[in-house]
Amino acid sequence: MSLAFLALALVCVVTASAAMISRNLIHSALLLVLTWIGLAGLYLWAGADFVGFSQAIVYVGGVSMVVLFAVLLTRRQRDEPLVLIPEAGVGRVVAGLAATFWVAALLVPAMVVAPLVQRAGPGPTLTVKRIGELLAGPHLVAVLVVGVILTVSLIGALYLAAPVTAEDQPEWDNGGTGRDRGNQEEPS
Amino acid sequence: MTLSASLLWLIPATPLAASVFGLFAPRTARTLPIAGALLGLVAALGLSVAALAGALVDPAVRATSDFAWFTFGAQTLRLGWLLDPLAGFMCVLVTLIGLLVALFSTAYLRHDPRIGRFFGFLSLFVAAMLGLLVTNSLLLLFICWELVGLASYLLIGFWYERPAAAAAAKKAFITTRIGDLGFLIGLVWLHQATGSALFHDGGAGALDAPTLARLSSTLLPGGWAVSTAIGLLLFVGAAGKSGQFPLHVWLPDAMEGPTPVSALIHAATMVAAGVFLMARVFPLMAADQGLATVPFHALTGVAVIGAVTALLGAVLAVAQNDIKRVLAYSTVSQLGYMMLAIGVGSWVAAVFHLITHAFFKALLFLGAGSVIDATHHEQDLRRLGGLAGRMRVTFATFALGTGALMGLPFVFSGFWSKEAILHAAEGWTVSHLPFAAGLVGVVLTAFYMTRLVLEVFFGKARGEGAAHAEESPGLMRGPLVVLAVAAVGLGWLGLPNWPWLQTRLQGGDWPVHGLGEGFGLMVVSTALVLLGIGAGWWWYGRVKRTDARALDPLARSWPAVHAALAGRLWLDELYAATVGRAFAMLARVAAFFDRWVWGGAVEAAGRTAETVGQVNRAVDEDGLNAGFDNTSEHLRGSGRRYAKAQTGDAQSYLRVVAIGLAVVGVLLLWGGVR
Amino acid sequence: MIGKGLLQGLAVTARNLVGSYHDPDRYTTIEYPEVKPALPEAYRNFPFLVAEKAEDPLGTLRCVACQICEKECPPQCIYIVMDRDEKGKARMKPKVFDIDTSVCMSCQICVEVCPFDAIKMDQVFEIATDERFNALLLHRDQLAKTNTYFHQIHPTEAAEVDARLAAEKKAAEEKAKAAAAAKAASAKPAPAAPANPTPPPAPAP
Amino acid sequence: MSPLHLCLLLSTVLFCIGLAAVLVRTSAILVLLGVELMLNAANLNFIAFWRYGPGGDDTGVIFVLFSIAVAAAEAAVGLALVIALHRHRRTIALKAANQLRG
Amino acid sequence: MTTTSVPSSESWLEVAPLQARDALLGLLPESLHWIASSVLAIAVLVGAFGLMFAYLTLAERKLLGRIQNRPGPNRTGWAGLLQPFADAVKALTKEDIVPRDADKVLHALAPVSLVALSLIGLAVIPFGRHLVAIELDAAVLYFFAAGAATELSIFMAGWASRNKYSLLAAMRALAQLISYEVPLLLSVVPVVLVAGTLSTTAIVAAQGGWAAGFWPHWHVLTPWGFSAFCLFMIAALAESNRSPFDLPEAESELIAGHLTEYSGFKYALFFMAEYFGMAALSAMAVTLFLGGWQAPLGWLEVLPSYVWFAAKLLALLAGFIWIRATFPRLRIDQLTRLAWKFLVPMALLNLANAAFWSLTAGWSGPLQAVRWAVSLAAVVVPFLLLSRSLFSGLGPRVYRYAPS
Repeated sequence: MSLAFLALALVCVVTASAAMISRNLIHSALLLVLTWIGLAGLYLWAGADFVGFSQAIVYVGGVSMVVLFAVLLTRRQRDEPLVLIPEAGVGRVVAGLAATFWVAALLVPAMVVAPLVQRAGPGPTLTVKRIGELLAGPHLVAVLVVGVILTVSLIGALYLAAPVTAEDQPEWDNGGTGRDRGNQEEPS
Repeated sequence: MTLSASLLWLIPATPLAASVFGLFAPRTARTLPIAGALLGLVAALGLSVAALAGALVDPAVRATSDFAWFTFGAQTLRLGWLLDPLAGFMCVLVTLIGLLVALFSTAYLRHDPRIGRFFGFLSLFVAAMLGLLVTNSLLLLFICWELVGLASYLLIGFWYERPAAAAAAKKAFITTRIGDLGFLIGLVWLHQATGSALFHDGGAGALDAPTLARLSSTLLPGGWAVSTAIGLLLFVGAAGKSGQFPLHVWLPDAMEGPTPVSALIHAATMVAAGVFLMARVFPLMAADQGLATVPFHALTGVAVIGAVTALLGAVLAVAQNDIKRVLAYSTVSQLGYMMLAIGVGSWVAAVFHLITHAFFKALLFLGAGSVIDATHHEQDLRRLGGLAGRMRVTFATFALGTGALMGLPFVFSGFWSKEAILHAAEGWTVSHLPFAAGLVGVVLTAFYMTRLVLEVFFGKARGEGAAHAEESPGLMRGPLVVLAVAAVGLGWLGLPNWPWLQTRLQGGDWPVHGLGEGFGLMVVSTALVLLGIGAGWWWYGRVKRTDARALDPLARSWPAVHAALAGRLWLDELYAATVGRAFAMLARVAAFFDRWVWGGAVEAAGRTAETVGQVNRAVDEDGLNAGFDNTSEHLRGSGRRYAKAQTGDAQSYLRVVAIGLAVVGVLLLWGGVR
Repeated sequence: MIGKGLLQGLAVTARNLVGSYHDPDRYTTIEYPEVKPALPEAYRNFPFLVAEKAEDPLGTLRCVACQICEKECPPQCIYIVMDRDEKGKARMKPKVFDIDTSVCMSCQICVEVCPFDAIKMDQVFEIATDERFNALLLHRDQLAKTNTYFHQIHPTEAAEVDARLAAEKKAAEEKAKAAAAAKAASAKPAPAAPANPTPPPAPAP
Repeated sequence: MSPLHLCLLLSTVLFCIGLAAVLVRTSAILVLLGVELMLNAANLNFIAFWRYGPGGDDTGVIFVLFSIAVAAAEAAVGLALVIALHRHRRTIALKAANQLRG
Repeated sequence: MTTTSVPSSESWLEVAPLQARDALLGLLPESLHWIASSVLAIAVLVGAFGLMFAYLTLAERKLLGRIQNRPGPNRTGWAGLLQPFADAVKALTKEDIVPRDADKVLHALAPVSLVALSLIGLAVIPFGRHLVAIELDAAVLYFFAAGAATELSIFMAGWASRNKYSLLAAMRALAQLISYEVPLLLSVVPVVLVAGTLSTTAIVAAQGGWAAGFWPHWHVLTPWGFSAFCLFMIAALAESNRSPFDLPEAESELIAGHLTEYSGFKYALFFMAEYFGMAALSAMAVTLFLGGWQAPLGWLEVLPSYVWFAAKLLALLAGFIWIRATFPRLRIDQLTRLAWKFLVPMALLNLANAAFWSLTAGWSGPLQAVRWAVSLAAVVVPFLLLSRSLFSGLGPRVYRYAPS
């Protein structure tokens, strides 16, 4: 197997496990970004350039920002610091790990046993034009549906996250209307 | 300009559209409905003339234009319009007389607040009548037939505030309805037998030769030909509408309606519808003529009924004291004549007489109307008299009408048309009864008409209405004059030596023979007319009654007979006694059944259901529930226990999912569950 | 139109950029160390002592150490010691004339009060030194500068001063001549009250 | 161990790491990150099969594109929920969100 | 440099760089060629753009000076030519202070990652007819993927300084960057739509040739192209934190924004990254809109292609500086409102416009004028409507004085 694949795989696994273990949320988020970059590299290595770059744009550009903003917005913790294995939850940790073990126990042997039709030699080439034709052709409906999903979910997310009630709103911004908050008592 | 068959529907459509103004206009509207009606009639007249011109181009051909009304399943019901000389002449007749009557009634009903509605009904009637005339389908004819019946009910009962008028309208409607029942059965039977609702459909129509041959050849159990049975049933409908013997009682009472209505509907057009129907379906009626084996021929029935009606009508007309009732009974008798003519096989003579009769009977009725209007609604002969001097034009036109009705020789149209009927009756091989009845009828007609003229126009004005009467306004006199001209002139269209009308109607050749050939019959009938006039003068002309309450001269000579005739041979009472009581009894039986038999059953069912309900509740309450309650209690307990498993902690759920996935996976892969 | 303001702005800066290459009154930067700035005549910095002759500035100082300026100086930053010969007679010249430039606020009062136009304001602004205290204390020899230099830096004022001095000298000479004449005339009469000595010796320019 | 197997092994490992995180960690955001990781592992599978599979069919790549897009939307909504949860409960521990129970 | 074959037909100047490369590669064994060529490419790129960065800072200060009627740096070397190196020395020698409880790893990683990400974007830009580092099929997407990651570094910088203000400033900078990434990408889509491909070399090739002998096929010279170019430049300005949008590191705002806790070489790295970002975006603008290395006129082809690319790039950078000299800074809400309410709608409309343009490519003769007119209207009309509705309130400030 090529050196690049092993390197990238190593990067992904290490950063992923570090991300999941680390106590500092920001660190785990940034480590996960590294995992995503590793994955993008893997896609490039596999020859799917377009997917690699879109993974870079969407995850590294977009999702990471959302995660980091979420982490920052939820900083004012009232209760216990982020401990990896809280004493109250030991049972949960063990049960969780057991479940994961069982799933792994299912996947790995299944993979080994499964008769996989392999194709030697260089991987298929995939040009952007080909992807364009596929997206605009058989998968056009899917593209439209994904468009709708994105719009709806983002508007929903906005509605959920944005502080709607008056007291949540920061002082200087009264809904961006520029109205002076002085006369708050007049019926809106 | 000729009107093609496909545009025939315009003729009934225009007055129908005009009727909308009258029917849906606000109650007090005047000018709009009147103008609408008149315009509708003028348009219909124009179209009818065009249609007639079209038909006369080639009288033999029957131009039809059919359309599919609606389809149910595989079959489509096709109706259509038919244009032939018969329809053409009848359309012109109806629209012309309708127009004249409409003009007359604008003056006659000028004080009536609901004149707008009157003209609405009038247009509706004319539309229905025209629809009936130009249709090529018996079903469409039946539809228009019903509409005409409705219009006549509305018009008879126009002054509905008078109970007599309302009763008369109901009576007219019910009796014609009885006739229509026969018509309906005949219609359905014909449709079932021939499979087509059309008269002439290129050979497949009900009246086309092949189907008629088939009909007349199929025999009923009693040996009757199917066509005979259907013919007679249709004749029952025609009898109802045209006031033939058993069903004529409604016509005299229909005089309760305004006089123009009587003129148009109960003289010229509607009552003629029955005769027109017979003329239209004549091939069907005559289909069984040739078959000797058939015990009874439809046409013989028609002829017998026609003769009886002609005689009865004439006899009853003699003893009536109301001017319009005399004319009503005269119409009944004349219709009898027409049916008699059809019965003896000459539908052309019947139609000829129908046309001439329509004109002079309309003239007589309008004349009577003019008299009634002038004498402030005085209709009783006993209180009229001496109007000749005051109402010159009315008297002159009325005299001409009377001449035409009686059949004064050579000059008047009535003479020629009645002559044609008598000629046909004379030649009838089956029996001479109709011919004899016809002759007696001629005498009686002459008698009661002279009585009428003498009583109304001569002698001394016996009522104060008659005393102050003046000639009626120009709008009433105009139509009278036109009708008078027609009453005189129309006869010349059907002379034996120049049968213009007959050849057109027959669509083929009509035997032309000189005046000499039927001259004998003419001399006899003229003699009879003179005899009648003489008798009339004898009783009523010689000694003029001066006092309204004086006894009728005829009553003085034959009191019993006169009393019987005045009482209209108590036919109404007879009907009431027989049919009336029978129905009453039938109604009582139905009421009994309804209340006790069905009512009882429903009552019983209701009560049993109630008891069953109570029993059920009892069993359910203490029987089953106890059982259910504790089991459900048991269930709720276990339910609560399981609820605890739902901890609300997302991750515990995920764990279960993961383990479940693993277990299922393992089973699928290695459990051998292939 | 939204863009109009932006474009106008860009046009202004562009005009400025192009203009700076050829329009003298746009590109007014003086690259200082190489090009000395043309100081305005009235500019003043710290005072200096006017000397008549360039070859012996200290000898020909106009200052007579009358210490008026030392007394009048608001921050008292002038220190004068009269030059006395061995017998203690005033030589009408300062032996020590120190100005502490770290204190001097260049108010020009000393110039106004000096009756002998001996002290004028200098235009030297490059006086940065590498030593905080002594270097800022200017001594007599650093302060002495010739009248020609004075003419360079304050031409109008210098010319005016010279004109006045010349006029005074001429008046003094005429008076002296008149006095001499009078004295000659009165030589004959008994010697009158002695004329008090006219003040400063007016050295020839 | 053919290259395809290696790829699948890698994606399985990543998947299990993600699953473990989801099951073990208490912080909602970390659980979401775990889910994100699991999704990415799946994507890797698709690309692996596209690269080494019988080939000729690119739907795997298209599927990955759509899955990336939808995962982004899912992340956004998930985190919005977390923020909303935080606004009301002042914590983002999963323990705090257990009102929906029997 | 991709190992394309060396066509002999062109002028020797054109192929000089390739020949030089082959000569150098010749020295090494065949096996090492691929790594050698990429290393060479990297060296050339970093060298060229490093030098350009240096002299860009100088040019900026000189131009700003000139515009403000002052000479600009002229002490170091003749007319200030050595100034950049002086700055470099200063940056190196300055003490690098790191806050005590800063997140050391992230604090160091931020500037490095920012510079790296800004630079890798340059790999796909065709500097000359054969001078493109990597020939990628989805080159434009690669460029913007690299661009999208820069926000991460800014966050790291802001967060790692453990300083409330720098974190807040980082958030505002991110808001700005994210708001402007959308119009940036949207304004590129029309070019991709018309050119029909994502690979930069193909896009430049698509802009070759001249209509009627003098009018080059550059995208900027089409109505939708010009509108997209303006949108792209505005977004590029914001994306690289320049002039009217330099909120993050403006002195008058939150101190030095997310760079407050940085000093010495890390601070210089941030500036280097900013200039690289600016250069990369301008290079992409040249590639997409100004016809890359295409010469403006037929007979100007005599000059080698990379000269034209350099000329256009420098022109754009001069434009950047010029804008910096002119426009006042935008407030954070004005900035985001401009992005979301003006640039994004215009970009979307422009997309439709480009679609119309590509659909009507076949028109010729009089129809050509119609096509131009419609496309022009599709740009101007929305611009006027949108600007009137959005910025109607603005105008010269009206001062109200107290009644005397």
